[in-house]
Amino acid sequence: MEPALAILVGILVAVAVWLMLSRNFVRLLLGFAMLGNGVNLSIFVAGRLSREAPPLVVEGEVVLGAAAANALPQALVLTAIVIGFGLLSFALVLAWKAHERLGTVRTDEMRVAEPERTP
Amino acid sequence: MTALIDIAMTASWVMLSAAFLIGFARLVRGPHLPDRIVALDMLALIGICAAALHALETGATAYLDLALVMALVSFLSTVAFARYVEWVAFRRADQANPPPLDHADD
Amino acid sequence: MIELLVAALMLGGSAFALVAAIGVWRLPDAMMRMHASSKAGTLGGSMLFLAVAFGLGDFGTAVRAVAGIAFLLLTAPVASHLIGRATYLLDVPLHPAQTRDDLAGRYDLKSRTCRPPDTRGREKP
Amino acid sequence: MTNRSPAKEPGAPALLVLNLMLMLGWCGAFGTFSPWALATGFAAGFAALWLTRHLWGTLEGSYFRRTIAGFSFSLFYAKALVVSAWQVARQVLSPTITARPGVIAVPLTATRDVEIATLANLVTLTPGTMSIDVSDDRSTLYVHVMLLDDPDAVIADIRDNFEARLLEVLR
Amino acid sequence: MNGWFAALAILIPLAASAVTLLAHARPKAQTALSLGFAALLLADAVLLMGAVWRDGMVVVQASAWDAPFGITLAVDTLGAVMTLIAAITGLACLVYATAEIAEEHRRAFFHPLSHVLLAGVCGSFVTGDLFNLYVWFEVLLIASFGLLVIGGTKAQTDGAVKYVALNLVATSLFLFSVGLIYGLTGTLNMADLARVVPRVENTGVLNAAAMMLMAAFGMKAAVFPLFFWLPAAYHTPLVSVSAVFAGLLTKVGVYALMRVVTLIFTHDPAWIHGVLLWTAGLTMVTGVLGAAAQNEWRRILSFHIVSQIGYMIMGLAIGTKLALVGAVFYLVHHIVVKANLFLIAGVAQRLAGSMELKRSGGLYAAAPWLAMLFFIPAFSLAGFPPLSGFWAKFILIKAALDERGWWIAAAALVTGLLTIYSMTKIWGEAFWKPHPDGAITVTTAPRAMTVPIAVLAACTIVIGLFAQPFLAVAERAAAELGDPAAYAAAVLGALP
Amino acid sequence: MLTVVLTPFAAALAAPFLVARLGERAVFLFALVPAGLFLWALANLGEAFPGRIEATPWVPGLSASLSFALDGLSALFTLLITGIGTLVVLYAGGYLHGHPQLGRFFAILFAFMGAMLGVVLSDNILALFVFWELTSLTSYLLVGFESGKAAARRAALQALLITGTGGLCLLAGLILLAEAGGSWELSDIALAQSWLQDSPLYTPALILILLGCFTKSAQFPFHSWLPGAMAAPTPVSAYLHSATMVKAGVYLLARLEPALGGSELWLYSLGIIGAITMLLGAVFALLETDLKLVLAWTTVSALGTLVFLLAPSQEPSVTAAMAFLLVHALYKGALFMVAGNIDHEAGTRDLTKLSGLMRAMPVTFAAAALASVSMAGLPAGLGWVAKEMIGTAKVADNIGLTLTAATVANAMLFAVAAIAGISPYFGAKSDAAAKAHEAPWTMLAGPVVLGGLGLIFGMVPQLAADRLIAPAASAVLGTKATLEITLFKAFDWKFMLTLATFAAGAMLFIAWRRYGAAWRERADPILARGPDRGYDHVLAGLAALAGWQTRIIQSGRLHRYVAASFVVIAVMVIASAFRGRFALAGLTDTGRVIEWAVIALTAAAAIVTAAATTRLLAVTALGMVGLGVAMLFMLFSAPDLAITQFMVETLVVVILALILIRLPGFRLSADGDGPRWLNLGIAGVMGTLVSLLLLGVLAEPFDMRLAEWFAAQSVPEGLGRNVVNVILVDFRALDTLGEITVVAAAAMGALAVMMRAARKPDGGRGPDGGRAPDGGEGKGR
Ligand code: NA
Ligand code: NA
Repeated sequence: MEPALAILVGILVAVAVWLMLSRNFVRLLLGFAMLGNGVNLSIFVAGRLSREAPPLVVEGEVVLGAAAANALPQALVLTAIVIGFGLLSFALVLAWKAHERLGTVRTDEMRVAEPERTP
Repeated sequence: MTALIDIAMTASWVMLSAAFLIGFARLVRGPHLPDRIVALDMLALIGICAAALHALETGATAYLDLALVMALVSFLSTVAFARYVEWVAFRRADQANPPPLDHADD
Repeated sequence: MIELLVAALMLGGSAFALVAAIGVWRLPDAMMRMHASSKAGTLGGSMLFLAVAFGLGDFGTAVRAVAGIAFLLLTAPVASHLIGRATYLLDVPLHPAQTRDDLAGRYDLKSRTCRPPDTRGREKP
Repeated sequence: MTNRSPAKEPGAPALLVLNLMLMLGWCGAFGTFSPWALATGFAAGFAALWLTRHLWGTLEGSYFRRTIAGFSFSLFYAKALVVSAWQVARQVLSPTITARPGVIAVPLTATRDVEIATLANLVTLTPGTMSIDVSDDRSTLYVHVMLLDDPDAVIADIRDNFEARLLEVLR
Repeated sequence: MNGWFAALAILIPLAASAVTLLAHARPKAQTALSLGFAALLLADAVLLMGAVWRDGMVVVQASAWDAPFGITLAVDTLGAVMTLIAAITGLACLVYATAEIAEEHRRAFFHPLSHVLLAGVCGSFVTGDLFNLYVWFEVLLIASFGLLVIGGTKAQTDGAVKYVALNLVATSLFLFSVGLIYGLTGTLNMADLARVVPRVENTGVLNAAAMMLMAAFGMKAAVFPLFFWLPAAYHTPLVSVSAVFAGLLTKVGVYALMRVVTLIFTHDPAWIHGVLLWTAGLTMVTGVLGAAAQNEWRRILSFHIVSQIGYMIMGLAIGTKLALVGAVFYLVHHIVVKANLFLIAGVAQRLAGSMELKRSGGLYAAAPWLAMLFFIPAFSLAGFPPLSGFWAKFILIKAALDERGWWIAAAALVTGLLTIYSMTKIWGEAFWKPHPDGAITVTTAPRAMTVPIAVLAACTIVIGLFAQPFLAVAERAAAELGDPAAYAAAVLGALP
Repeated sequence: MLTVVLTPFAAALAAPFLVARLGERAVFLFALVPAGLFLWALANLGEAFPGRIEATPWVPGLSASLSFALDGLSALFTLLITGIGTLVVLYAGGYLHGHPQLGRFFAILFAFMGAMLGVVLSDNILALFVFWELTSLTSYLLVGFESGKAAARRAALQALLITGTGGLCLLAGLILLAEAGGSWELSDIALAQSWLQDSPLYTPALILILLGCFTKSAQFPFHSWLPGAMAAPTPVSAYLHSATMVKAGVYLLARLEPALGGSELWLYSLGIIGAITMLLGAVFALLETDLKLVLAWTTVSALGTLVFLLAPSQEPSVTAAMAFLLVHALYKGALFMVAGNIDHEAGTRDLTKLSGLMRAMPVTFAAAALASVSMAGLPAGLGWVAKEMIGTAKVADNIGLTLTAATVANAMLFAVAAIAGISPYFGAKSDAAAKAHEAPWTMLAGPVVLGGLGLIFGMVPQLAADRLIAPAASAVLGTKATLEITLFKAFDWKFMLTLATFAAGAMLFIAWRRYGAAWRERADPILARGPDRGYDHVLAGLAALAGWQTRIIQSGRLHRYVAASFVVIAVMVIASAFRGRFALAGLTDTGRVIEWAVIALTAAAAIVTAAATTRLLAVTALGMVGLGVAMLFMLFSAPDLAITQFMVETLVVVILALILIRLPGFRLSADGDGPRWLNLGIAGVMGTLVSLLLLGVLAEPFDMRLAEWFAAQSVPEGLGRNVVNVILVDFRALDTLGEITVVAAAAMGALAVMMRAARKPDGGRGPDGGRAPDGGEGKGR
């Protein structure tokens, strides 16, 4: 199933990129959330898939069964999910405050830091 | 697993798959905000069912924990969305020219 | 015996989940869709939890399965209550088959209150 | 919650603990903690306690009454849930949707928040009904009904079957 | 013992952020703790540098799990130097901040976030694990987000939106590349990667993954044409914040690029170095032209960061030992100088009332001490001898000419000239030109501001006048960069 | 010699403090510094050839050493630098009497002096370059000394940019020279001529070095900065821009003559550029009315002459160059100081307003007259000697054209000498002359001494010839040079030509008095198109280019930034992918219904998120994507991941809902997000690329080393059955530490965003966003 998931990742990324190209900051952030999903899934897939058993050592055993899933990508993705959440939630709060202070969430209307007049 | 369980399992997966797809269709179709929330709420419920079924299939109780967590947590998003719709409703009441209902939150 | 029970619960649960989905798709308005989701869905989920409880059989699993059922039973109604309320507040058009609506006009969006029917009011204790 | 002779008679919680201990003892004796063993253990423990109820005080000890009420309510409720789900399934799977929905105002007897909340939640999971909201003065529960042929019957059903039984368990 | 110095480079700032957070309700204690921990970090960085210099590369297997299984901290000379410079810059900016920030800024978690930033920066410099590098990048990134918005002005919010958005792109790219590389090699340890990468069969995929990782680092390093986030935001935050950013953040990207290009992606040097060379040239020129178009202190300085990143990339791209020496030397010099220029911009604003050159002036007459303090880093940046920037530029140009890289040398020289143009623009407008609103009344600044500036300026002079020891360090760092096998052996031991 | 070079720098450091302490009396103390160095140089004149070298290591890793060499050439320059330096220090004390920035002035002046000494004494190329650049830098500060005046600032910048450009070329040239010559020491390179000129690096090195020298010595077309530099205080003009710094280029040419000279490239570039500069300077001198500018143009002309003289690489011309170098330094220094005196005492430098100053400023006149005699090349001054030798040079190069050019230039300079040195003192008493009075003695010492020296050397030419000029020429030529000077040799054609030149000059002077104004009028439009305007155009062009580029690249529009980033990444990645094997993994199993369903659902939900035209649909669809991903994690044996994913996704959706509530109604649709096809294209390419990369990764056999190690070690070493957990809390605990830090910092950051500074409201403060100067109001709120 890895190839199918690889294509799904591509679709997620394409959608994410499309959203991130928007001039609406909230849409851009939706894109980032989507991109995070795609990228996390890609790491998961890149570490190869297993349907057999989760990486839990069965009671009484010492070594994980041979068919069990690769635990490392799971740990990596777990870290990445949480980190992505931290970034996204900050960015969402920023979007809220940006609207409050700049009166818009459209990035092409945000011209305070780089005003139109000065090159 | 005996053949009986095997067949039941396959049938169950098929039914859950169908449920996912149909529920998602409603999510997309809408047409109003509450319809979508109902759909998402139900999709999470089907997810819970899938997790429970997977626990049964693999024998790993870790998936039961997943189902449990989903049962608890999915509620939160429903609450948030319901609050969101209420707020949309309150705002519509203040608007002179509210947008059409299927675009109520625009 | 247990296996039969588990198979039945599994199939039943999945079937009710499917019914819930079909209901959400087929029923004509948001309020009715919620009936499908909250009733059939909750039953489906609960049956699958029970299936797990019987199928895996150990104590911890059973307790967790029961807890899962409890969560479903607790959260589903609250969710549908909140969505229903939101539906009413938003004034989503209801299906024409509607026979009676005691709630119509009871919500006041400005003061954000919900009044009882005009004929009735609980005397303050 | 009445407790007529607190000095001599153990209250309901103490009996519940005793019952659970008997249940665990039962399971220990059989060496299994399967749901089935637990259920039979609880039933056996309950029976043992009931048979020896003179030891624990009055015959109408609240523990026995409320436990039985709880079980019967659970059974009633489980049946209601199944029935309601079945009803929905029939509606949903029938070639044409024939539902005649409506919203009715149900006057409430229950006054405490927990009672109202529980009732509202239960109503949702039972056949054809779904609570939407409670009026701000908590006098009325608004209920959406999927097959609203006889509003008064629905109101009566809620009041007699649900509210009464529920209050029995909770009070 | 040496291993502890490496670990402490992460743990001290992390502890500092926790402690300063706990002392949030006590302003004085928080400030004192913040400075104390920054000093402690500096002490640790000095010890780490000493240890690396004395005993060679410091390698720690975190929690004693063998490489490549656990996370390895691996500090070579470059890592130690970068850590040291980060600690110096951090301390200088924190001292400066004590005079700059108001209570409301302090309450917005200035101190804890600053230390988180330092933890991220130092973590990036000491780690030897690709995914762990990603984690520290995120740590410094999120801290930079927080620091960027402290103060909450419109400009900050606007700048933050762009900064955040583009850095999120870079971050996702980084993570995706890590996933690809892990999928190709099954390992994350950089030393292990150095050994395994040549065995990869699907070389096209490897190349593409390498390029994507380099693009992610390039974005963090603000190279052409991925630098948009930097000039969009760096002129908006508190001065001490922008100084730390200016000094450290992009350098982490450059450091990471140097690390992976010299250690891991050695399989297709013609292509990778070729791409880097073009990037370097375009980065230099576009950055400096961008600066030429600006009329505000920090906007000018921000574009100059971009252009000077080009020099460092140039050294990496040429890739000879001398070129790497130049890149390392430039890195060190630039952190000190650029952070200082931002700090000076803050003082200039304090005295002249604005960072807009049009609305500034008269500082030469009113505050000769500031003029001198500006002159040193500014003309060091422009590459005038005998300041630090001269040697950096000289080495790189020599390295380019040695390899007959005519056009890149020409680009470097033209960029140098335009840098002079920008620095003299600031000098002419803010210092020489009379102030448009008449005389300047405030002519002094708090010692907490002037001392860090003076110390950093002194560093610039010392690096310039007594370049040999610094050169020796850069030479050793470059020699180590040029010997990936030794790095791998130090980390992995006798592993096949 | 290190001490010699460092002494002025020490004086520079001490100067501000001494002025603050002693006031203007410090000037006399200052004068002792160059005077002492002058004596040192005099004492060391003996060891002029082949020179003495002292080396101190500096940056051995880069072959930079503080090695100094004293030979005839550097001795001549050292004497000029320190001797004129002494007089200029005294002169400046008078000229800048009462100036508030006196201390700073002397600090910079001494820094310049040290740098200039460094240039002429350094044997190491790098050290030479360091000092060379320092002279540019100090010159910049001195030209802009009157920083309140826009003209001064412009002139300073122009000087710095032009000499800076040259400096950078020079650096490159020197690096190539060192490589070709095999050494960083000039004394070694001087011996390397034979192979150096065969090196492929010779031509680029020479061109670059010439660019450096020509810009520094104001050769055409880089001369425009020198007249501008007259914005500097007159002592600076006298010192830097006539006697010393501008000759650094000439010095370096002379210094490198043994190594680089003798080739055709050398001959023609020096000859042609020198000749053009010589003529051009003379012509422009005639067209100016500002006394200092007239002198500046004659300096340009003289520098052209010097370069011109160095072109042939033959003994007569080199000796002539050295003699003229000395003469010019003396008379031009004197004339500048005289000009300063007039400006200072009469209040103007405008030649059209100056006449009849003789009565008021007799000593000044005397000095001016002496200097003018030298300049004009009349027999009583050393100038005569120089002219004589120029004649020799002209013969030597055998080119009639340059002979004519030199003669014409000489005639013009004769006229200019009369204009600048004589005309202000005669004629009717002007308004300026009425106010004027003689300058203080400190300001007279310089011109009188320099003018007097010219006279002495003129009377006893052998004095200068033996002790100064011949050793210098020897150093340049690399062989012992001798020369015999007599005031009068014979009535040969050279003498006649010289006399004719004088006559022409005199006629030109008379013509200037009558038609000068008309010439100026006619010349103005031509002047407006000169290199000085060119400089402005270059700067304007640069600004326009910079602005244009920045508007395109740094447009301030985030969506363009994002699009550009993705495009660049895609292009680079695609280009890289083609450089190697790119096998793709194929589908090996059929999968299960639920897997396909979830995959389809997730993909569909993603597309719906993008296409959604209402906010809630977008957010709920995003929630569905999250759910789908969680389901995939679950289906492929990652329960912990699924739990985390679901919890996080739910939290995201909750936060989104809460945030969206706070934003007013805006269409989440793609309205205004254009160009749509381009965005779609970028998105499609990125998606395809990601899929292909991942498929490529999957085609690679997977290395299970780490996976197996974790599987084996989790229980015995990590003491945990959940391998993922063990990795997170033990094997890779550092990641988890960072992860926790990120979340904590995100929380702090989010709180920081929400805090609004208690400041004045934004607005009205332009691009720094209304951030108030923190000193003003930041504190104590
Ligand atoms: Na960054
Ligand atoms: Na930076």
